[in-house]
Amino acid sequence: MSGEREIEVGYLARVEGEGAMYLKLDGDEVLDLEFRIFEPPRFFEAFLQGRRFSEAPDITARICGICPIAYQTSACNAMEVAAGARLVGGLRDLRRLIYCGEWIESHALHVFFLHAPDFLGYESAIAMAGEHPDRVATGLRLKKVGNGIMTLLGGREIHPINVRVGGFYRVPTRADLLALVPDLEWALEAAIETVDWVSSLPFPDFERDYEFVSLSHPDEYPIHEGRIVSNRGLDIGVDEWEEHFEESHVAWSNALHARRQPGGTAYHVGPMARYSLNFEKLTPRAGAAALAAGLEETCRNPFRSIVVRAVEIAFACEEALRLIDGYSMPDSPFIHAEPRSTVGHGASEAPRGLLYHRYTIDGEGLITDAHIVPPTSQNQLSIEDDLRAYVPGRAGLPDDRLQWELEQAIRCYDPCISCATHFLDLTVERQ
Amino acid sequence: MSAHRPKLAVWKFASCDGCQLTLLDVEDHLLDIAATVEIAYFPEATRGQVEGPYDLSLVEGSITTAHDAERIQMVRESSKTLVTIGACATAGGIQALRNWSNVDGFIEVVYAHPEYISTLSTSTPIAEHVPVDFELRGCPISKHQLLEVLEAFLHGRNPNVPGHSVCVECKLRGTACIMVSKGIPCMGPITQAGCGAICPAYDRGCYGCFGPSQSPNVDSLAHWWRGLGVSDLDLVHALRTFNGYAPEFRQASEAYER
Amino acid sequence: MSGRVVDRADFGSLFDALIRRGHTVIGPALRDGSIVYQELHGVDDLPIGWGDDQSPGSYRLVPRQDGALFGYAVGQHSWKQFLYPPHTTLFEVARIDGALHFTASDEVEKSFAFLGVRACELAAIAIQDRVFPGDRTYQGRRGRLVNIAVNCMVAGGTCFCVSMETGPRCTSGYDLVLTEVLGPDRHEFVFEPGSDVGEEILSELPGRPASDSDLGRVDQIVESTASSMGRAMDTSGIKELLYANLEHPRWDEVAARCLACTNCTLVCPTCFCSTTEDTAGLDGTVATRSRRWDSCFTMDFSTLHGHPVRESTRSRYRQWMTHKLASWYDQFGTSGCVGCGRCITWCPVGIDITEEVAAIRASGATR
Amino acid sequence: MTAQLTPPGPAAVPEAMLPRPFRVLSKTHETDDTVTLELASDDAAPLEFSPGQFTMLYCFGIGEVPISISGDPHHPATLTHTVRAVGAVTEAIARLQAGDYVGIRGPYGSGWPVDRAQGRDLVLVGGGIGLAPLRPAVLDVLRRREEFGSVSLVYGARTPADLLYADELHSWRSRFDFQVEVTVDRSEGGWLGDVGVVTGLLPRVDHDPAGTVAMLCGPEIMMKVVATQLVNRGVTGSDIYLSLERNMKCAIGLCGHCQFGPDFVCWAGPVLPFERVEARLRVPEL
Ligand SMILES: Cc1cc2nc3c(=O)[nH]c(=O)nc-3n(C[C@H](O)[C@H](O)[C@H](O)COP(=O)(O)OP(=O)(O)OC[C@H]3O[C@@H](n4cnc5c(N)ncnc54)[C@H](O)[C@@H]3O)c2cc1C
Ligand code: SF4
Ligand code: SF4
Ligand code: SF4
Repeated sequence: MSGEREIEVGYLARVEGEGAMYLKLDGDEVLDLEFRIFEPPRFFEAFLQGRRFSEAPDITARICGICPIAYQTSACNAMEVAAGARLVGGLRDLRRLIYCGEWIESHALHVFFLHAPDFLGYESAIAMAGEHPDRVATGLRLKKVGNGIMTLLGGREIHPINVRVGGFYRVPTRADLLALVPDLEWALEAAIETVDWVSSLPFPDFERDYEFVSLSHPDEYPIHEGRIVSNRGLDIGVDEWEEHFEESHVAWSNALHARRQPGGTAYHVGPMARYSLNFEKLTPRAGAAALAAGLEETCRNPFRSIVVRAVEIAFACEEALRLIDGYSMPDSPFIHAEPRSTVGHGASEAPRGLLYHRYTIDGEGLITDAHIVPPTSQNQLSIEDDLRAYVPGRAGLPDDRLQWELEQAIRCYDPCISCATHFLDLTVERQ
Repeated sequence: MSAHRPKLAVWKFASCDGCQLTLLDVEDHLLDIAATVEIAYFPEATRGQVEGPYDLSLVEGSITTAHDAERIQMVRESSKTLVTIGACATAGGIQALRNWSNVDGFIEVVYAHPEYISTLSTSTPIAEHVPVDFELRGCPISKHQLLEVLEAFLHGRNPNVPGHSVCVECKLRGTACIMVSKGIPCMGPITQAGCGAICPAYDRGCYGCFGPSQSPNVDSLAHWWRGLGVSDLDLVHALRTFNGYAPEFRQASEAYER
Repeated sequence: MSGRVVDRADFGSLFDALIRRGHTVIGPALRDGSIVYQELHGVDDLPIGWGDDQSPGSYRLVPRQDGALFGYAVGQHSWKQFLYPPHTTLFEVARIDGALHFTASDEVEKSFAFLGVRACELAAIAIQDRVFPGDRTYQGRRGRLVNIAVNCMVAGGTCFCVSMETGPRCTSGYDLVLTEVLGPDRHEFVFEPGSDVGEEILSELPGRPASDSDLGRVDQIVESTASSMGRAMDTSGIKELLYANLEHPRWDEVAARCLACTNCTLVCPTCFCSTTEDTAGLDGTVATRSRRWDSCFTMDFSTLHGHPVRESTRSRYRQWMTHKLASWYDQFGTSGCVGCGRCITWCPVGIDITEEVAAIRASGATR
Repeated sequence: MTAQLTPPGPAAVPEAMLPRPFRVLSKTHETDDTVTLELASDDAAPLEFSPGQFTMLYCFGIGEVPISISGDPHHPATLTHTVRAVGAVTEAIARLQAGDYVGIRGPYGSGWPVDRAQGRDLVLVGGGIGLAPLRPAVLDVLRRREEFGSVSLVYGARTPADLLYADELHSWRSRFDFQVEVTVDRSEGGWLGDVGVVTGLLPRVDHDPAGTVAMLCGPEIMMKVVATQLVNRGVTGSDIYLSLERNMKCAIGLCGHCQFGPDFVCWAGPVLPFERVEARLRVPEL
């Protein structure tokens, strides 16, 4: 097929919000490409100004109902660092454990409900349930196990109420946590089986040489804290983020685009980056499942991120079991952490990648300045580059097929909840 | 149940997606729901779309742009029953904090090129734009209440979604009042029930995510809070979160700000 | 058989005797900074060595030096949650080929032993016996109940049982009553039976027969408690007083403070109002009707033709107080208030029923 | 020392909240929003009742509401209800078809003191749906008409189309021993009768005030005005009866919702003498 055509995806819905895609082709050549995010702006950074530092976890949680723990954790980290406090022992375990819950829930949602239907040719998991009832049932149950952890530790699964700067309002007893074990044991086996299943899906032959960026921790697979590293030699503290990254605002999008500095290049955050940078820190069964499923220690095919997510579900289950096993109830549900006249930086690994917060706090403990960089902003350039590279070999596809494949390429990033590309209102214009 | 399955649509305006995720979080009933209603439009879950009109529309999010103010009219026209879900849709949400500020100033804080952003100066609940058949509160909504509303809709009965205070739920679950027994400031007495009184059970004062209860006496509670050592600034903050623009909270916070 | 004195060291044998009889023992325990009623498995589950400090809108635990088992007044919980549970299924109904098949709820018939019931609480149970003669759940549980009462050794800061003539001495409605006696070198319990079952249980406890001096000590303890009531209410002609003052300005004054949060009614051991809820699942084949605690302080409570009869907080507070202290007499031949003080302590803004009555009495019409 | 209280054992208490299944035999549309249903239980056991009593009518999965019995007390094998659709449950009732099932508990409450009017004059005043609970009293009285003095019915509705039991009203009106006065708030469709409130018709009623028993059912405000007017005409407060309405969940004095001062409307009422409630009716929001 040759000649110019425009592919316009009018409502790419949510990518940490609502988005759209516009593509102009001339034969194999991409003339123009915009991945637009037009989610109405909600101005969190602005109205955080003047609020008390202790309110940041609850307020920022409302940025995203899909990964509130990520927001709460990054905000708590920033405030605790600013106050010179550090969670240790049982409190640290609980912070990591509730995050495992979010990973399990969010990844199960993505793997079974948002991504797998693409590979199998269904419009939704509900449609898929007809011929694959067991898969959908497994997905639902895995999601529920993740939600169960969040509900026990957080009070509820969406916008948990029990997370605060310095720890928690109330901590569970050992017996409370032990009640989670049977479900987690089931979930671990189910996740390993899922790794095997998703690795058999048909993947396009597509790899790119990304700069992967994620947290890294000397002893553990990164979830809730660590240094920021990349496969191009970056190794910085979270407080150095602004020296190495930059956000720019483009006309077509309500989300800011983040780039590496210097150079202004794209980079990639999320499960594939975490996995490739931290493979050796995976828990034993998760790591073995990855290898058995034919993943190498580095994965550069974004479509295979579904396998990486399955591996991370297995990891999160194994890690949760380990944390519960070693848990002893802390004496106090929180530690004292009251930042004054200081700046705090915090980061954590949201299910879909690095989430960075920075706050300036005044002498009264009020926030005077806030800066939040969600994973999808950071992946935007990478997504656009993927699309540019993906189209040429497939320009011959009929419009509807091409559209679906491009949606799928975007969904690989799990941009918040991939509903993004479920909301396509495609118009193709041939010239 | 009749052979005709009612058509369900789920719409999103300015929001965090948490309330529509709640529909996917009813894991034990999701497939039953899908069997009982036709999920005709729900981009978060399916790329398929069925034309309206829809028997039941769930609307998440608040109105913050001129485009959305038009879009909600279209949603209303294509919906027989329209139920708003969550604090954004029922009270303007956290983003309604802009309603007390200068939005241009807000844009400059977040965006380098304010001229690229088009937005209204307010975030308003859906009911300020179109008639709404039922408002389901919460930030986020409770999945039990969502299921209850769906069930009630299917059978044509009134949903059991009472407008009384969170205190009732504290008592039903046997939590000893933390404001009385620990002196922790709690918004439960002026907040609508629905969550199951989670916060007090976790040693935390309710922070009002279900919005004002049926006849909230904010002044009396504020007076007691001051006695517990809460400053007027913190009182204003407490009232101005996810439901800050709900009339009863708004009027009180504006009075205390003076 | 009359009284018997059991040493602190042998107190556990009471649990043994109750559990042996197949009872679930319910009693006071420490939970989350307050004393609540829940299932107990042994003496160590009691709030040993704890007391409380209560005032309008405030409750704080305070440690005692004497290791007393019952050294506190009543807390937020009352026994009604066990006899008249917050949620009850009334019936299930299946729709089969259009026809309806109703099945009465099959709530497990619990066999409770209440340990630590105070005089005001015995009075409250006696009142609910009159309210619920026709209630299956209540009567099913009530019929199997064993009541082990306690004569209070301290009065709480909001107690006024003396005014309501319900305490502090337990006079009826118990199977066994105990008085905790603490001295420099003694920690004993004087038990007195109130029924055949009580006698039977008592005969299984180790100890010695109570002497006149033991019983005298009991009198002293009860008298000292009676003389240290935290509150008082003048109840003379109270029904007429309130009926004559339905339009008293004090109702507006209290409405300015009242949160209409329902706490006073839900903690009250005699309040009994409930509402119903219906469900029929998603598929609508089996429906359930259930009942849950409700309160005259909610708007929905009085809804008629889509509008509450009692829209103002003033009218709701008035309904509650006049029901408790006036119309209850007409309905059940007794006061609806036993003077336990819960509504005062657990009102989040400390509204005090005794103070409200006094205010109306001070300036109200007399008839 | 006192003996332990001995409450009745569990077996002694019946399940008072358990309805009996009743089948809809027929449905008549009275007005746009009001239907009359005839019902019978499958075991054909009659539901004996006194005029003025009500049942709790349960609609599958939707809820249960108090509804007065509007049928003939001398034919208890058929249970008759006239229901105006105003909300979830009553709308569901109005949608029922012959053959559908509902649940019934009752009958409950005090009835009209029909026998008290023996040998005396009887004035019945109904407004809107309020005629439904008066109908059993009318049917009872007409069946033994000779036991009473003058008998009259004053009935008001919003419009002519809102009049219940139109045919029956017509036949009642044609009797010489029964004075029937009907009025509407708004005249429509060639209505030639009276227009205005029921109180306007009272002076027309032929009765001896001192020897009259009156039975009133309708909106509370209407009953209050009519009762006061009757008292002014010389009827004693203890001879005027009102059927009161309050929210009800149980109808057996357990749920607390229907309290009106000291009375539980569900068992002391719904029919109460004016004398007893007069002062209370003057207190707003009681
Ligand atoms: C003793 C008595 C006899 C009655 N007899 C009749 C009759 O013969 N015919 C008739 O059409 N209506 C009668 N009513 C009124 C009827 O009970 C209400 O219209 C009905 O309860 C409304 O319920 P709903 O679910 O349709 O309305 P909604 O407005 O959806 O009501 C919700 C709930 O509120 C309560 N409620 C609301 N309005 C009333 C009310 N007026 N009375 C009691 N509870 C209420 C009920 O619990 C109801 O389920 C009678 C009421 C009483 C108290
Ligand atoms: S803890 Fe809060 S919500 Fe619960 S009873 Fe007390 S004041 Fe009410
Ligand atoms: S207790 Fe209050 S703040 Fe907490 S979840 Fe419930 S409504 Fe929200
Ligand atoms: S009214 Fe108050 S003092 Fe009286 S019994 Fe009830 S809670 Fe206790």
